[in-house]
Amino acid sequence: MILQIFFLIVALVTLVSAFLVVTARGLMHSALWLVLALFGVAVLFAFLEASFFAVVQVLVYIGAIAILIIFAVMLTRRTKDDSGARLIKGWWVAMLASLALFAGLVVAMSTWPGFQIGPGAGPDPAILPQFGMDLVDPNKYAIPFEVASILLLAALVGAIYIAAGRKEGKG
Amino acid sequence: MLNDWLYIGIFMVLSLFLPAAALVIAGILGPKKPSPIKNSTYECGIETVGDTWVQFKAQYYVYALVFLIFDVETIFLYPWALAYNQMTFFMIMEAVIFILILLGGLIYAIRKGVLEWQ
Amino acid sequence: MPVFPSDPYGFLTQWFNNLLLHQGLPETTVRLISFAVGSLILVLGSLLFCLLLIWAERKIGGRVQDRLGPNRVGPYGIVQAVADMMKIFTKEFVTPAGVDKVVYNLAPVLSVAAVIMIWAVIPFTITFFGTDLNVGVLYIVAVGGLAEMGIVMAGWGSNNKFALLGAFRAVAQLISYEVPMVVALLLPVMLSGSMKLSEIVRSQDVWYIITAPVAAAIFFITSLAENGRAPFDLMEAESEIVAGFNVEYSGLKFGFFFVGDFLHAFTIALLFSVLFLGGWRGPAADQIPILGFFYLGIKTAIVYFFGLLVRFSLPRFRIDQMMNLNWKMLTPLSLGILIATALVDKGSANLLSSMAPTARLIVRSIILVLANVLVVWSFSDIFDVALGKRPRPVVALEPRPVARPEQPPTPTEGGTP
Amino acid sequence: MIPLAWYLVFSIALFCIGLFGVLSRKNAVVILMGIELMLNAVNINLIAFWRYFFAGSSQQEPTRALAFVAIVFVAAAAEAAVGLALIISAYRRRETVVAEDMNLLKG
Repeated sequence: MILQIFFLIVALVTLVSAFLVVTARGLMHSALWLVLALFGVAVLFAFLEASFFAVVQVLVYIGAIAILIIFAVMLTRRTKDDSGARLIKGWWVAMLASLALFAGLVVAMSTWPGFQIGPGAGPDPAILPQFGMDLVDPNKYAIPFEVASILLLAALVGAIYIAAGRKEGKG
Repeated sequence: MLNDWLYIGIFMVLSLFLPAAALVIAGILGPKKPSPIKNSTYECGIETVGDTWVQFKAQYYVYALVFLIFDVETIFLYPWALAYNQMTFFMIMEAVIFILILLGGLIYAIRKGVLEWQ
Repeated sequence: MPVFPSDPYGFLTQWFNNLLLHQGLPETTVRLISFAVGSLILVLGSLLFCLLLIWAERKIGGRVQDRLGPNRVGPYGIVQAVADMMKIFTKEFVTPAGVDKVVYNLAPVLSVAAVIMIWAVIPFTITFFGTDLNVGVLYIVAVGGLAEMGIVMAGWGSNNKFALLGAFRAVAQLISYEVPMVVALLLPVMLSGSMKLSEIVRSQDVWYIITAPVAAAIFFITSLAENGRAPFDLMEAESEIVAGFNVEYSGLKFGFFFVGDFLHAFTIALLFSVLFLGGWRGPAADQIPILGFFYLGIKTAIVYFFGLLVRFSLPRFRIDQMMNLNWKMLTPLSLGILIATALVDKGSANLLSSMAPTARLIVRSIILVLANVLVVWSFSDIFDVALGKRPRPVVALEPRPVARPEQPPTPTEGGTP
Repeated sequence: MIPLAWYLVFSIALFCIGLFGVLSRKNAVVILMGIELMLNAVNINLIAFWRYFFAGSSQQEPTRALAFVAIVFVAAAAEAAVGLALIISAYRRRETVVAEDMNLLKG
């Protein structure tokens, strides 16, 4: 019961701040609302007893991605206020499409028998070491593990090349 | 596990609430005599010219970028470190390769000179 | 059943819980109340403890710099911090025009809260801890990320160019130093096989400062940098930028950044003792938990004092030196030490498995220390090769009199004096 | 006791808000923020299914969902890094972050 109330509060705060992310006037406000929304998602991970991903969410999303976005906001703005329209002309089409998708998905999901199911048994406390073992187990996720590092390397090299590639020129 | 997080949640709320309450009390106790000069932005006594938004160097972005990549790396390395004691040598080698690939990225960034402060 | 003199905290919690349960309250409510009371004690305790820290730091700083430090209010000036607190509580808040009200006011609160929240997972004794989170180590790092948010919000919310510039410099410093810190923290996790801080303490039959000295050093240096004080006080370099991200703050709001700062300095020492110096471990600390509190206190005080010595005796780095130290030295070194420790420890596991437990412990420690020494010793050469640098030739200079130049200075061409 | 439905509806709502941002905003940085929201919705979904069906059972590989989530984190990080770098680079050359104006390839 208490859990349900907590959940509703957190979910509401998260959704409202997510909505403000996409509608706020100032870019920096968008970024700060994004931080709140990401934090709400981290709290929901904690609700789902995925402690590891709750802290990783804070560490990676708030600590790194949000900071990266804020730096990018700073690097690409001259004036504080967004002059001109924030939304494209046909924004109501986008609104309708999103609402339709929402309605469609909820209806489709609600016909599924597992929709109202309660939680199963909680995770084993040893799930994280197990996850670590599976990550390097050649029969399980060793390939995704190595591919992830390649992907990260590619992102690092590519982004550095794009962002700081040219020595001369503006900036 | 949910209990731990409940504790953390209460702790977080309290550690935000108590300083905030202290600020409110201090706001009540302190004098309030605002004036336009006092409330102007402090920039070495010179009147503020233009907007607060100044252009930043792409430098900052590169630091944040390298930090992000290494931070994501920890998602994989922490579970691996937890299971370290039960692992075979081969499994350790896989993680070493993982780290070496990322170390390659770091060396690229250094050789490219983007991590130098200019 | 905990007994009072040896384990006051455990005794009190049990007494309190039983008291509430006998009132007929349901168990969840009791748990909620005891959590709230426990965390209230920790939060208030850490905030009030800060008063003592401020006094201690000023006093030690004074003695290091051959001054007296605070000495007027109370014996040894010990009440000085209280007097300062009363003064700062009654100061006026000057809120500059054009600030973003919510963001501006939230920033100092966040930067204090981010430090206090670390205290929730620290095991003070075997029974006295807030909570024993199973991802404690990562939690500590993640909470540090919230402090960065606080700085960004302070800088941006102030509506001031210099505050913004200062904030971004500060954040660039903080995030840079987080990289080697996260990697160095992997070593205690790897050696103990757990992210619980209590598990890490319990597994330190040999302190990790012995089996992972390089990681300990990296953790200490990066923590100092995260704290942002001398010699890493680039974020507050008043000779280069106005005063950092907090120029526009006044009164207690300004004070809170420093409360966070002082508390962080102590928290670093606490974390270092827990992670690398065996925490509450010491003779008979298992049986008598209160002893563990004193052991931890002594270890923390030593580390804290050492941190203060560093702060008060070293000059400030230049920002390029600081970034080079991080990216070209600490980060590769931390990754290198991680690889070396993982390989050496696993490689020697077969050799060690036939030994007696005590002998195994000793031999393993020696092997790990040797691996650390080897990595540090060969590090600069390997890395220079990787970077395509030639090793710097050793140039022996002829000794010559210092004060007198050998030849008269040639006149400069531009005519500048 | 929270039914699975709540998490699913929440994640669908978050996804749709993100989608609305991506479709309707002009600023490329906000579009990226919308994508991050959508990825977060996916992660909530994955973790919710993991918790409700797979976490406690030993025969169904409880770690598979975790591997998925970790890869989503990697993808999100790579996307943010490269995407923002592209935006910064485009801004330097063309002085704009409006996605509509980045139409150099338009015939």
